[in-house]
Amino acid sequence: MKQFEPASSQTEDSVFEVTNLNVSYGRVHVLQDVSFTMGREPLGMLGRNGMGKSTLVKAITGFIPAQSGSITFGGKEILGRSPHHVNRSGIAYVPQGRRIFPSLTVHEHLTMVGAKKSDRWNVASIYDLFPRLAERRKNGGGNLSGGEQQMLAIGRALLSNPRLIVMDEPSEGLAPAVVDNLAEVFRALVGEGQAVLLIEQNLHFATELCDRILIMVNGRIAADLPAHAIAGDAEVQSKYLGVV
Amino acid sequence: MIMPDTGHALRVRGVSRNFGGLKALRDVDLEIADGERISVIGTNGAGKSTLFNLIAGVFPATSGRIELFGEDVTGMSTAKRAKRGLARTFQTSRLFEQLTVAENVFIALGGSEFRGGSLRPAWRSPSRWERGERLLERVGLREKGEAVVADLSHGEQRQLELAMALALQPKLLMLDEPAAGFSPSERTHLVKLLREIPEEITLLLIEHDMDIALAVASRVIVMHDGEKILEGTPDEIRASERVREIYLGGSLDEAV
Amino acid sequence: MEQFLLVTLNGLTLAAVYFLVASGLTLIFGLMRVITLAHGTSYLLGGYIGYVIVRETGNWALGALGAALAVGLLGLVIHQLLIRKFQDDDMRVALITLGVALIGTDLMLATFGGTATQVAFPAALQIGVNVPGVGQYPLIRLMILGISIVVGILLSLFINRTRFGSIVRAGVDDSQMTAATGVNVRIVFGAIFFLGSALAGFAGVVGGTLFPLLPGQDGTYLLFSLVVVIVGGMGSIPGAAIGAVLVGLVSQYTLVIAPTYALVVTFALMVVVLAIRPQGIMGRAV
Amino acid sequence: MTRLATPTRSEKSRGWLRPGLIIGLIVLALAIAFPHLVDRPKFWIPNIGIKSLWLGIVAMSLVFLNRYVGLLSLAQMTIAGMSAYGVAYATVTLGLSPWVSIVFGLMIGTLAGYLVALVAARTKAIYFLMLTLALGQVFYSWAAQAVDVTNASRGLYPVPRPDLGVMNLADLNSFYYFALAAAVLCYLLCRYVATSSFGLALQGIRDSPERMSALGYNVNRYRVGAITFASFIASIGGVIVVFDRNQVDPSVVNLNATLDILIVAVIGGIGSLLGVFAGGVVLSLLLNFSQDFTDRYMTLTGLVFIAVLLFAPAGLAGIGKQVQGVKDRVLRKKKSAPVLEPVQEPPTKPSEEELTTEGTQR
Amino acid sequence: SSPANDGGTSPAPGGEAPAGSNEITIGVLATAEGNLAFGMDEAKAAIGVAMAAYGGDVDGAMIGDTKVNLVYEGTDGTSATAQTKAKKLVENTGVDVMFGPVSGDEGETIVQYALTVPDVTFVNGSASPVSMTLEGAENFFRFHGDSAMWMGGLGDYAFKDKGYKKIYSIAEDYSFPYDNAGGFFSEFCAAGGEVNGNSWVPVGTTDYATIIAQIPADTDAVYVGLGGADAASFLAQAVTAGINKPLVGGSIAVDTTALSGDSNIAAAAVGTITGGPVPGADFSTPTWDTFVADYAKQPNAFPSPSIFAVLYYNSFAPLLQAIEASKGDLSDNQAALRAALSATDWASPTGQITMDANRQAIVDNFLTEVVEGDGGALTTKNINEATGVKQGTVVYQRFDGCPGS
Ligand SMILES: Nc1ncnc2c1ncn2[C@@H]1O[C@H](COP(=O)(O)OP(=O)(O)OP(=O)(O)O)[C@@H](O)[C@H]1O
Ligand SMILES: Nc1ncnc2c1ncn2[C@@H]1O[C@H](COP(=O)(O)OP(=O)(O)OP(=O)(O)O)[C@@H](O)[C@H]1O
Ligand SMILES: [Mg+2]
Ligand SMILES: [Mg+2]
Repeated sequence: MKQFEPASSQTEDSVFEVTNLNVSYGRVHVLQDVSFTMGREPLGMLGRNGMGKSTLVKAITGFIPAQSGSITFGGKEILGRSPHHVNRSGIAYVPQGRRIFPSLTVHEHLTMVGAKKSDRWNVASIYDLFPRLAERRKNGGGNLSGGEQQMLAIGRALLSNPRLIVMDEPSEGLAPAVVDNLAEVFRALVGEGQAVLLIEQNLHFATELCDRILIMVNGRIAADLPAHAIAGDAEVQSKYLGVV
Repeated sequence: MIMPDTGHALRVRGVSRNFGGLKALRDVDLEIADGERISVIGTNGAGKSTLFNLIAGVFPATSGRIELFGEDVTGMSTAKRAKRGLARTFQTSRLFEQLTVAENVFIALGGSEFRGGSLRPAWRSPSRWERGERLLERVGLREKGEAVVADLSHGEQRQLELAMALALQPKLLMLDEPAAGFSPSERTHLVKLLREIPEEITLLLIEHDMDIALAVASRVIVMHDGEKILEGTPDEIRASERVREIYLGGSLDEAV
Repeated sequence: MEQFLLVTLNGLTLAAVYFLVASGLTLIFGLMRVITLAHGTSYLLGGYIGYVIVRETGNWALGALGAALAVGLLGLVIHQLLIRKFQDDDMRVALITLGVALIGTDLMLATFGGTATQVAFPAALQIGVNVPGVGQYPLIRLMILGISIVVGILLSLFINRTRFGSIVRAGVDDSQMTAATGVNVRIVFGAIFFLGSALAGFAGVVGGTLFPLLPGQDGTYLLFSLVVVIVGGMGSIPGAAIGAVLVGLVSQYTLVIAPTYALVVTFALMVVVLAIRPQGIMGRAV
Repeated sequence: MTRLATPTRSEKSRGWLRPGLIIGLIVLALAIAFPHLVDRPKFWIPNIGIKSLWLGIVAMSLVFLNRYVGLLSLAQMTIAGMSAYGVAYATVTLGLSPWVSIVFGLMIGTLAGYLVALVAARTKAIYFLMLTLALGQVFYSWAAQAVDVTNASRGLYPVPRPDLGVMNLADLNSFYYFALAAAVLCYLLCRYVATSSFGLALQGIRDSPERMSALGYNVNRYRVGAITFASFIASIGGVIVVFDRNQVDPSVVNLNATLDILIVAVIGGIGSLLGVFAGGVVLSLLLNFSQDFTDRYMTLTGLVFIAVLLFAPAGLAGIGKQVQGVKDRVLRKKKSAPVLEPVQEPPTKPSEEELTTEGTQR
Repeated sequence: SSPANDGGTSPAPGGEAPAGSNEITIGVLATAEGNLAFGMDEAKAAIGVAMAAYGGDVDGAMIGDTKVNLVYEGTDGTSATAQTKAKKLVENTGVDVMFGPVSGDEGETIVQYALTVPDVTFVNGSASPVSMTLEGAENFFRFHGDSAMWMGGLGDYAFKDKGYKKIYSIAEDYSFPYDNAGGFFSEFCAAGGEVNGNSWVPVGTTDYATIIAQIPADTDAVYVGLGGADAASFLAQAVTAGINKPLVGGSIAVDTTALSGDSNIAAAAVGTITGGPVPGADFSTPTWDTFVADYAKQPNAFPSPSIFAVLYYNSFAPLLQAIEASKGDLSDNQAALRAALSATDWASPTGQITMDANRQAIVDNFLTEVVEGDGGALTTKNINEATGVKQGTVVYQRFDGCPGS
């Protein structure tokens, strides 16, 4: 394993590291030698549609196999482990497209994760975070509005009380005020030492929450920039993100 | 008795919808003239998608009446409404996952074309495939024509979702958060595409991205808790304290 | 009137057997959405195992327990070896269990022969008791009714009062995402298969005490339990109970009114229920 | 949900010219020569040849529904049986002429399929499977009891193979070619329908009925149309059944017969319209010859069945592709270059097994 | 050792065999799957006994100068399989003579098939529908009574000796019980008896509680036209339901297979009278005793021969005798063999067997009663015999009240 130099306040056990990750779908080589390292920090990732962001996330969470490379968390290899192992090693996942269980009610979604009352996140605190969910607690997951589903997906992930939460476009479908609120909540969490890997299309949300942002272009990490360098810089935005 | 009114693409009168105990929509009225551009915004769970579903006929209204192009369609099936010129996208993509992108669009193009179903071999309709290709080009998916939909990225699926609705060449186009999942550059592209939509087509748009919702609309409808609480021009909406309070929030002001 | 009550009671006690068989299927098929066509085979095998144990030891309870365990374990093995990998491919799984059923049926025929056997039960229980309004009624049938009710209550507590039910349903909807919440889906599904098969094996001993065990009963019980689960609504224990009672009563009443068409009417019941309410009586519309 | 094999990429624009065509033609040539190749035609033609053909035709109707409509029907043999009963009733009870009887049988089967479709079109996946299973049982129980119409367990007989004018089916060879022609016709019909816009629309409905209605398609009407069409195909099989057996009785539509069709479809490859005939040949060979090796015909059938499901999920028809896939994988390992075959399973949900075996080991 | 098994070199189909051929292949059909799966074992036991008389075994024997080969095919008791297997034996294996099948459904199909292959001789196994020998198949022979004949004498006995005036009928709903009940009730009604209700239940009914509850209080006895497992369930439930009417058994209702089951059915079964081709356990004649003893030596034999073993034996032995008498001459469409079969006049273990013009046997029939033997085990006692029972001309259908009323 590559030697890692701990950043100031970080301990070895929360270091998340991706090294030379390669993933192909059939003949399509989607992720090409992706490498990055993060600690207890919020890390953002931006990129146009179809660049490979979700592919990276799915490889991390054990949803799809990789051809080569390594992903370690706290020094342990997690690449090739099944999703429940990855979860138990402290990584929770908010998938793109929400992937709510249609046959479960809101409440069942939250209770099935099995968080204890004493945990940082428990069913009650999720209801506090998203009061809308509390109102809809008996509703079937498939019958929620898009935004409600997104809240539920986030709540479900938080209930694992992860050390690292991986979120794939969590702001999709959320009303601006909710996104706003979410940013606040996560900023607070980050303050408590929560690690966040955030894939986003919402530039503002990403730059509000994250200090450091990776940009993915065609399956490679094209840039690793401080957030403020992107937020205000139209040139950077147009170069990497095609924003005109 | 209401006389047929050809000037209105859509009229919704006193429509309500309950799900069990939940009043998802409460007595909503809506009048949209031909060629109007309307954005519908509102909190999560406000009933926007429900309104779309009622207009499209996915499920019946608990009460109220819906008129399309002057015709009462309240009890009409989805398919019949589609044939009268209504097209919509779904907030959660509904695509033909096991078929290719091109085939998806091919099928979509057929919807407005034939009634009973054609037994002509599909490959003998070259013009329809070509039209499909042009459509894919418009939404930025030209390269992906032969890809199976299940293999697309989320954003790509959202692009296809849009293409499917455009394929119908509708008179009334209803888009449910078309930009969701789009990257910033695709969003710019979307705005352009929406602006290019021919004038005679009526547009009804749900969107949480204010850059889009306010940019293309001539009129904005704000919903909250199943009710229409406000209606106005984009500028009026921007200025509204109420909208800011319940929907837009504070810290992301720059987004507006 | 007395006759009507008697037939009704017969229907209810028959329903008790159907319910026991179907309760295992409610888990495997209703909850886990694995169409197991080997459920009738589990029933019959359980009956035969119980028959052998009771013959050797003379202990009915031991036979029932042994059969449940043995069939449950066999179910677990089959799940781990043949089914687990294809969990998401429900048709393939259904067909694999069909293959298992073909083989199981044939091997049971080779082992136990084609003649009917029945599980013995203590002579002390072979008595009638006086049921008000009906008269003398076989005690054993009433006991089986009691057993079914207890099993039903325990099972529905298990499914509804623990996280287990939610986890299984989530696993069926999206097994990867369920795993991503930290659940080992493989173990959960294996457990369901064990429990469902064990219930079928247990039901085999109970059913084999009332009715004969012989080739062909596997198919019959598979069909009846499928009907019960479908009519009642998949995955719902109360639904299975309602389904069992309906099927039991309908089949007994038609035996009185038009015995020739008893089977036709029973299956027609399912067609009618599905035509009116495609998700079954207690099923959730998905 | 209710689909077995991973399907079908695009089928448009390729028309009739596919690599399979050549293999198809060779098989067809063999099938035509078959009566002259076997040493005991009076056994081989009916017991293997004709039986495989009607098993295949009925199974083809099942495969069609499964692959293009996403429905697994267990009523296909029942529909075929209804058609067979129709022919027998017209011949034996009504004393109608052969042509009229055949048309009558086809109408009964197709009409029954249409009625089933009206009830079943709204139900989905598993419910459809169960509904068709129940309908099959209803018909079986009824046929076994309705003395006045079906002559109960004794069945209707004799139904001799008729002289159709153009063809005298009493002659075994003619009957075989009649069945072969029917099989080819059924295949062409299924393919034609599948590649038409109608067929594409069916696949659309299979994937997303909501979207199809939103596009203006009348989903129910399409489903009913497809089920009725498949019933027509099955009915053709039923006509051959009744002439093959010269009688019809409830055993034609019992549970075993229903399962036989499923077995044929699976062994042949449930995604393949032609593979069914291979499945038919395998099953009829097993039925006729397994006893020469073992007393346990069912066990043998079950083992073959499971083996196919485990190791060749696309059936005999898919083995060619599978071999190709294995070759590619071996090549890939050698070169370690990223030349990969498309993943076989839907890539959105790889099983845990694949994940652990294909994931990188370090 | 069976040359017929290797398809390639086996003899050509029967009719084409050269005159004076001294090799005959017999194809045997018996059930090897399904409820009657033990049929094959019983068939082989019966054939084994018959062949042993010529120094042969189940695979073959020399009978005079004729080499007799046997080939077996198992069925599942349905007509479809019987048809397939018969065709295989005739057309692929090339047998000269077909022997079998077991069940009535199969039998009716096999007769139809026999009509299409006139050059093969068919000897029935144990299938007993009345219609089979009324179809005019010149090449089809049956050496035992049909299921109506099996009740010969019982109707009179029930009415006169037992004094039953009213009988309630519970029978399975298919062709065998139609004939069987038809045979019984036509005699019973002719004697002056009355049928006070029929319950035709679907085959495979397991829960008889409700059927039993239907039995009217004023009935004198209950006719039980159930076979095998259904009979076993009925009897077991008759016990738990406390049925208190005497039973009249259809021919297969209280067969050894039902009585040898483990369930405790004594209370219901004892006293049941029944008719059929198999004598009671106390029956003893030299030929019968020899047969039973020989049967017991066969592999897989039951404690005593079932009805299937008796019928297969009674049918197979005349076939061997006819082969012997005709010296294996198959020429001229097996004319000599068939003449010899028609001329059968044999003192079988169950009495004299002769043939009528329809190639249907004229036989003795036995009336028996179920009694409790030593140690409480159930057994049957011979109560009467009807000699020279001939076939009637009625093919029975499902009926209400008395047949034909
Ligand atoms: N089929 C249904 N059954 C029960 N409740 C439903 C159903 N469909 C929608 N709802 C509820 O109705 C309310 C309105 O939902 P709708 O989808 O219209 O919201 P929306 O305005 O589109 O929200 P979003 O912006 O989050 O998409 C929600 O609270 C939702 O949970
Ligand atoms: N299962 C698959 N099989 C084949 N190709 C796939 C598959 N899934 C994704 N792809 C392709 O891989 C590329 C990367 O997809 P990915 O989902 O990682 O993109 P993304 O960056 O998350 O895009 P988006 O912003 O649209 O979600 C896309 O071009 C997509 O078409
Ligand atoms: Mg993505
Ligand atoms: Mg919405």
